[in-house]
Amino acid sequence: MKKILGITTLLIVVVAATAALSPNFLTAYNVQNIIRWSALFGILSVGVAFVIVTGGIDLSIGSVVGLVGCTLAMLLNPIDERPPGWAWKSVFQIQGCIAIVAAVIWGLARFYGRSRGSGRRLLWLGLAGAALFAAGRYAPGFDLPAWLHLPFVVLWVLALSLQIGLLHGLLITKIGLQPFVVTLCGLLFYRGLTRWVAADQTQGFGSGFTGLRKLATGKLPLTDDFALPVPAIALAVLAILSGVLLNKTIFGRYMLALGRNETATRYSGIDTDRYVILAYAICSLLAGIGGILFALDINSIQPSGHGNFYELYAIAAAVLGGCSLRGGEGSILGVVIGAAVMRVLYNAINVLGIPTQLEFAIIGLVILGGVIADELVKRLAAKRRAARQARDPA
Amino acid sequence: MKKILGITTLLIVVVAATAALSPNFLTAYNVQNIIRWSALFGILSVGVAFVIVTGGIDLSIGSVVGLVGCTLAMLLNPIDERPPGWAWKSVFQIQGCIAIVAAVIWGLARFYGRSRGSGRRLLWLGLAGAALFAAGRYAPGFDLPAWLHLPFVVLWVLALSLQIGLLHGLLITKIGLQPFVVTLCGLLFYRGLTRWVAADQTQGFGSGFTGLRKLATGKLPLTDDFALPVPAIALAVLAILSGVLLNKTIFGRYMLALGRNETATRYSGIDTDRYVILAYAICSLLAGIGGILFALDINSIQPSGHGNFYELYAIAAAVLGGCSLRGGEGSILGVVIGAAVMRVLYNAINVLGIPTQLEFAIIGLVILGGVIADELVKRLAAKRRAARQARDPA
Amino acid sequence: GKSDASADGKKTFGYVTNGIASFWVIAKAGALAAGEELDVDVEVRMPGPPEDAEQKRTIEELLAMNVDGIAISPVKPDNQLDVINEAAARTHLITHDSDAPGSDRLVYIGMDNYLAGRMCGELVKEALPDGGEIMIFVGRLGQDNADLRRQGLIDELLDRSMDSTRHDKPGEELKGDKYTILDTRTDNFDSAAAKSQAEDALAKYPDIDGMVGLFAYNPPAILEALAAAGKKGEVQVIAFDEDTVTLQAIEDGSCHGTVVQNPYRYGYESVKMLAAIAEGDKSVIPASGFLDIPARKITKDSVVDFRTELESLIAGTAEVK
Amino acid sequence: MSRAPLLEVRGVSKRFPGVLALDRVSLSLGHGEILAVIGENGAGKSTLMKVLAGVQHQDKGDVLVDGEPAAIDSVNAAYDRGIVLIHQELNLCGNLDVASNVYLGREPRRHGLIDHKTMRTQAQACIAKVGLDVKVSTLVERLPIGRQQLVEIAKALSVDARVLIMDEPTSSLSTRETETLFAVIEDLCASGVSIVYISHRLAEVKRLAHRVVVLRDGHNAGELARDEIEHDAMVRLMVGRDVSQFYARKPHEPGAVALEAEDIVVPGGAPEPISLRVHAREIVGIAGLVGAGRSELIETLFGVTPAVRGHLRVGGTDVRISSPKDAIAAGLALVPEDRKQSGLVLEMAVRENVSLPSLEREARRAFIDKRAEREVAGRMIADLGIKTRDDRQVVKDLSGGNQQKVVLAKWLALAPRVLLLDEPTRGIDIGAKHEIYALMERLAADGVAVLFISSEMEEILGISDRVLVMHEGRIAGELGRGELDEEAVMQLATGGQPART
Ligand SMILES: Nc1ncnc2c1ncn2[C@@H]1O[C@H](COP(=O)(O)OP(=O)(O)OP(=O)(O)O)[C@@H](O)[C@H]1O
Ligand SMILES: Nc1ncnc2c1ncn2[C@@H]1O[C@H](COP(=O)(O)OP(=O)(O)OP(=O)(O)O)[C@@H](O)[C@H]1O
Ligand SMILES: [Mg+2]
Ligand SMILES: [Mg+2]
Repeated sequence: MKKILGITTLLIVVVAATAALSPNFLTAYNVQNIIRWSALFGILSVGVAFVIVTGGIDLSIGSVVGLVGCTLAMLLNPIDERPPGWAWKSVFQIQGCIAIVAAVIWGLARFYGRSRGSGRRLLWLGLAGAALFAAGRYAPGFDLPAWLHLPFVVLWVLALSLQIGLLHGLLITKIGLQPFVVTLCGLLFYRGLTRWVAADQTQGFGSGFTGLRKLATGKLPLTDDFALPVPAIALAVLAILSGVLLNKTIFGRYMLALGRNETATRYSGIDTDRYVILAYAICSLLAGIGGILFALDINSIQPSGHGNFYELYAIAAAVLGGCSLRGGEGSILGVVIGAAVMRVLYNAINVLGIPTQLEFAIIGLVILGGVIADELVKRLAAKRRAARQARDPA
Repeated sequence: MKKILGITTLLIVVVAATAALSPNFLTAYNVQNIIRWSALFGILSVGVAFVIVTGGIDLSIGSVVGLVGCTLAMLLNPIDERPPGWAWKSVFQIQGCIAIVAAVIWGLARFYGRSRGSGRRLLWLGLAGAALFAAGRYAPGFDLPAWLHLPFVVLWVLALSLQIGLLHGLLITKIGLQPFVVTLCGLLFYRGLTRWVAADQTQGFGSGFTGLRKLATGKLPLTDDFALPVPAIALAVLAILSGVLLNKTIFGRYMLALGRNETATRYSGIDTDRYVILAYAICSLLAGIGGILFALDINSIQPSGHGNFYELYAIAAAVLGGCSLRGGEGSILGVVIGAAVMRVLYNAINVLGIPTQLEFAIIGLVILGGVIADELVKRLAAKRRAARQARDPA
Repeated sequence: GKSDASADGKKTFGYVTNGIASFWVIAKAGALAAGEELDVDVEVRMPGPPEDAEQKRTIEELLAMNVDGIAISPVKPDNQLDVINEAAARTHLITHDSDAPGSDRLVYIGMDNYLAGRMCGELVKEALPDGGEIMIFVGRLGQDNADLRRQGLIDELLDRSMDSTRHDKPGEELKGDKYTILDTRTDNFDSAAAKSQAEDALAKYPDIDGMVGLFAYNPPAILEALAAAGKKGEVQVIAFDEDTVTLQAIEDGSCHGTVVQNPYRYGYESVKMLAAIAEGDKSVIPASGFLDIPARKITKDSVVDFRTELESLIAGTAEVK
Repeated sequence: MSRAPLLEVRGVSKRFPGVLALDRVSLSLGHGEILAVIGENGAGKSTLMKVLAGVQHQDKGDVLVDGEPAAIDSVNAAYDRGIVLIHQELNLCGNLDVASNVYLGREPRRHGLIDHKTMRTQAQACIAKVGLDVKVSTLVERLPIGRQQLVEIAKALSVDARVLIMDEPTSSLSTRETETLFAVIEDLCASGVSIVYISHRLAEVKRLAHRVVVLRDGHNAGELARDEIEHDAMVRLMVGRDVSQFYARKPHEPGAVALEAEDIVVPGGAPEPISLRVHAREIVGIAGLVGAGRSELIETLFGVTPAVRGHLRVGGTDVRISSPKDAIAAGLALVPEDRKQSGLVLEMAVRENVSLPSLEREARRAFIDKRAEREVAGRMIADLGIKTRDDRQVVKDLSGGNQQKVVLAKWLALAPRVLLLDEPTRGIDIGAKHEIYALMERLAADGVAVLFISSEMEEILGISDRVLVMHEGRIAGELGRGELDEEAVMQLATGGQPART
């Protein structure tokens, strides 16, 4: 709990100060908005927290948000006419490619003695990929019944983001590349992909899919004048699951351990690669979920811009929340609060009528101040402890 | 030299392929442009290479490029009327603030026993800062003679970027913050600062300062149909200096050493903090030089956009060029070639008429391919070495 | 001697936008359509941020390809004169969508952003006949289309004289005798930021009267925010460009009106003009050096026709693609 | 003597969160004297030396050089006074070559630039002195840990020091390297250099030291003049009770074959296949010179660097071991050579380190059973007498010996069938050593097969039922209990044929 003390204080201070300065800050309407945005960005931050705990980093989050949002909108609400079953077919082809790529990476890894996956499994993966691709390429197109189409699409984009994460994990563990590099390439690649599949046309859900969009824009009325935005619930659930995973299960423990010392963890008979991959998978999956919600909320997805820089906000929030980029440290609750702090700041700047130009400057300063304070407090605490022990050695 | 073999091959392959596919690629005009852009980005990459060698990272480069470019243009060619001597005065005030901030950081560091700088020096720094600020605030404004104004301004923006680097170094070594965090805050802060000082108005040199702008746009005719862009010369000089610094002097040696094992280096009686700070100073200074050249070349500096993402290009180039983000490895020549590869790719994509949407996707793929190949080659070499050792153990 | 731009010996023209947006996808359709019609190749380039730097690179690359002409929509003409003039010296160069006064461009095809801004102001006046407080939302300031539209809007609302060189700093409140411009909010082309900016504005000024979105994606973002706040219809929305959401909103009355340009014709006319000039026929160039493709005000009564017109173009896009 | 002692420590105290590492410690060092500082793990030896070398700063007390109070507040300050420390843990930059490491911080320069040529030649001389036979252009990370230790020593020798402090320099060296080192030490002090020598190998101390200072729990526990230096005397001062010099073990009947390696080829090792078998209830030692390939062999058995070829059988059944996970599943356990790197997660608590391998076993459906975890950790701490505040203490803050006990605790919690140990008593005090021997003993008695690497002759001779001697990656020979003696081992280790058999 001590870990999140600092960030919580920061949050309270900012909120109190803004509330004191502006009557419009603590209105139900404004608070609901802040909560919604915090939830949306919080989901991304929780995801990246896992990667950071393992001592890695993920710069591709923003691009994944863009890719997922765009493909979701395109598959559900294509702008121009498409042949029947094009959705199916393209999905199959993409899936095929991914499977083949994964198989290749694995093969390389095995060849260079980095991996232990049995050769047969690998072959199957490759073949399955090829088959899938062929099916997508040459099978006659037929359309899904509408009621199936929606869940299928949603599940698929989630699967896609999951696979992206797995791919990152594979490249990092099996080929031994540096997370920063792999995900930097991801940042560029997925952005390009998005622009290409969407042909640079802004995507959206028009005025339809109101039901689905409630996931992002809906509210649960709590009192007669305050309603809880649905994304907040999504975040709550995800955060609790993540918290349990990180602190109560062996998976989390292994991630924390290998984040500190990968060798020692492997020597303890733990297949560290597996847990690194898991971390990246979780991160991208949450980026995917976030991406869906962002898309549904904004309803206007520009292939070239949607999600730009989000990874940096996510990482900043995670760091504010007490994750150490050196790995092995992190608290989900802290990360969530960190995300909230950032959104409150954005909102406060506007509600207080501070020139938008200063937005970035202020955010930057506050983050810096936060981490500095945190560091100094830590030091002070250490000093105190030493002093106390000096007085009564026991 | 083995380190840069891979990247050089990559460069040659890309050039050859493009030349084969398009007659317009190897025209003097196009080659000159590629060289100019490579030089501009190369300067940034060389800078970040130093930071990477020490095991750090600098995400603020793009924002520094923006800040430097904007202030340069504003001081030389203010859009709206300013009172006499405003340039002086504002410069003084900013300098004052910086000095004071530095003094404070130092003070904190000393208080928490992280630094050994003498207390008096610190006091002087603070007082000097205060004096400078006061001077700027209250001194009567007077204008410099034109012939002095230009060099003064140029030197000052360079000094500014240098100080930014020093500040990063201080925060990282004396307060013990993580480079990623510090420079991420920098990325946000300097961007906001730029937008604020320029009030979001795009800055430029209009049609004046042709002499100065020759620094970026000028060419030295070599043959009667090929001329070498001036920035290339700048890069050459900087790269050679950097190469010597990194490989032939103790400064570089210590950076390499501490990049791999900071403790061991400190135990060897080396004041590692100093060299870390030096690395960040060099990085930001080169970012500043690059920023000036970019501004002069493009002659249109959008406060909110100018330089966005440049840090990522710079880092990517450095990594392509054989720098390991784990620290302790790097070759300046490789980095320069890495930057060239990226620019050639951009150019090739367009000259070949490949849809621009794919630009990012292709860049991403090539970088990834490059590092994968590099990694696998390394492994193969290691395998060979082991085998040889086995044959004749001695 | 501009011969081998494309292998098949066809003439090739570069069409350079000032960014990446759906708006430009329509223009692209127009350009490609003209290309089909006149049997010439068209290289459409949409530079990403930072647009001014990217435009310079793009032009260089097109010149390297020996294109027979370039049409560009300069981001910040005053600062890009040398690039533009260099291009004009090496090939036929025209501007579209936003002009480069004082450059060597042969002709400007498009409308006047400042006038468009004033049109937008007129729409505001229609929507709020007895005045009120409004807020401006735009992707980014510092590029001509944004600055001029904003200035036009402000000048119209404050009943100032025609002067596109004026500049009111963002961030300070502008009071006229009827209308007050509370602030201008930017979002760096991030639709999420655009939406939250709108929400924050509603939070800060609960009784704001009008919200104006100057870039295509701003009005939809504003409408989203209003819908969520349950203020649809209460607050007047005045839009720019022809996003489908915007048009829908105009039809069902939650948006008063929008100022539309004609990107399709920008593309079409640009290529047509370039083709003619490249064939040596300078007669197509109007004496004024300005081929006006005026902006139009679209309101509830004109929206349906416009929509149908647009859809035919979009269809065009599809078949060209 | 009338001259003031070269170096004098007066009432130095140093506190770390949780422990009083040094409590008013005093000692003095004469010119050309070899002073041995001994004490149990955690006695404060390294801390004291770090203070002298300016790496850490005392809270109280003074250090005097030539009778003058000296404020040694940085490594350079120490260098200036001619005080050089060879750290207990390796401190080298793997990405630099041997020469650069030797001269790190003191590079010879010619007009501003590093003079590589002189540096190389001088470095070559330095490493020759300590008997390291590598090119100075070799990257240090390519050297096995033993060699790296030699580089570390060469580095210290390259400074012309007045006081040379060696903190367990031989902990990863074997007899031959140790002898070379002793030769160096002796002619150093002949030329007037003073040596402070720290070791847990009391035989070495007896052989070298002119005087012995004993620390216990951070304070002076006594001092022995040259003629009083006797094993028992030292032990009594260190531990406070008697511990017999040679570990008396009772041989017991080997059981069935527990571990059998057939024609395995070690990657990067010698091309010839290696075969060996270890029986239940048997303790087999592996002897050899540094770089003989012992660690590599044992790591191959444990699946860290999977064998290129060959079969492994555990308890008679074939097993495919291609990762530590497999090895552990098959009932193997490894106490690695480098505990900082491979043994422990230094920043984690004792409890979490101990439970790491057994977590999965104890877990209920992937959920950690914290109670069981605490219980196991508590038991192990008690069993092995680990000196720690509590089971939530961070392992990093434990002394070397206690860290090693934590590593052992990890594995004992798993009750393995075959226990592999690589230099299990490296840097461990006599008391702890005997506890560990007793432990190996106990395990063997319980039917565990024990295979251990050691570079310490007494250990090899003392507790092995059987000894395998390695030379240049091959098993040069095997010695049964009967034929075990020092020169037989050395014969094989250096490539000669055993005298008898
Ligand atoms: N950096 C540190 N932080 C906290 N405690 C420490 C630190 N370094 C050492 N200690 C504690 O100080 C005491 C003395 O440690 P030291 O390393 O000096 O013992 P030692 O005599 O060298 O033991 P060994 O023979 O195992 O090396 C130990 O209890 C150890 O836990
Ligand atoms: N002179 C040398 N230079 C470089 N590498 C060497 C040299 N001698 C041996 N090696 C490498 O070291 C390996 C053996 O190192 P290893 O640490 O396993 O030996 P060891 O017997 O365990 O020594 P230690 O007692 O240090 O553990 C050899 O297989 C070889 O690859
Ligand atoms: Mg010690
Ligand atoms: Mg070994």
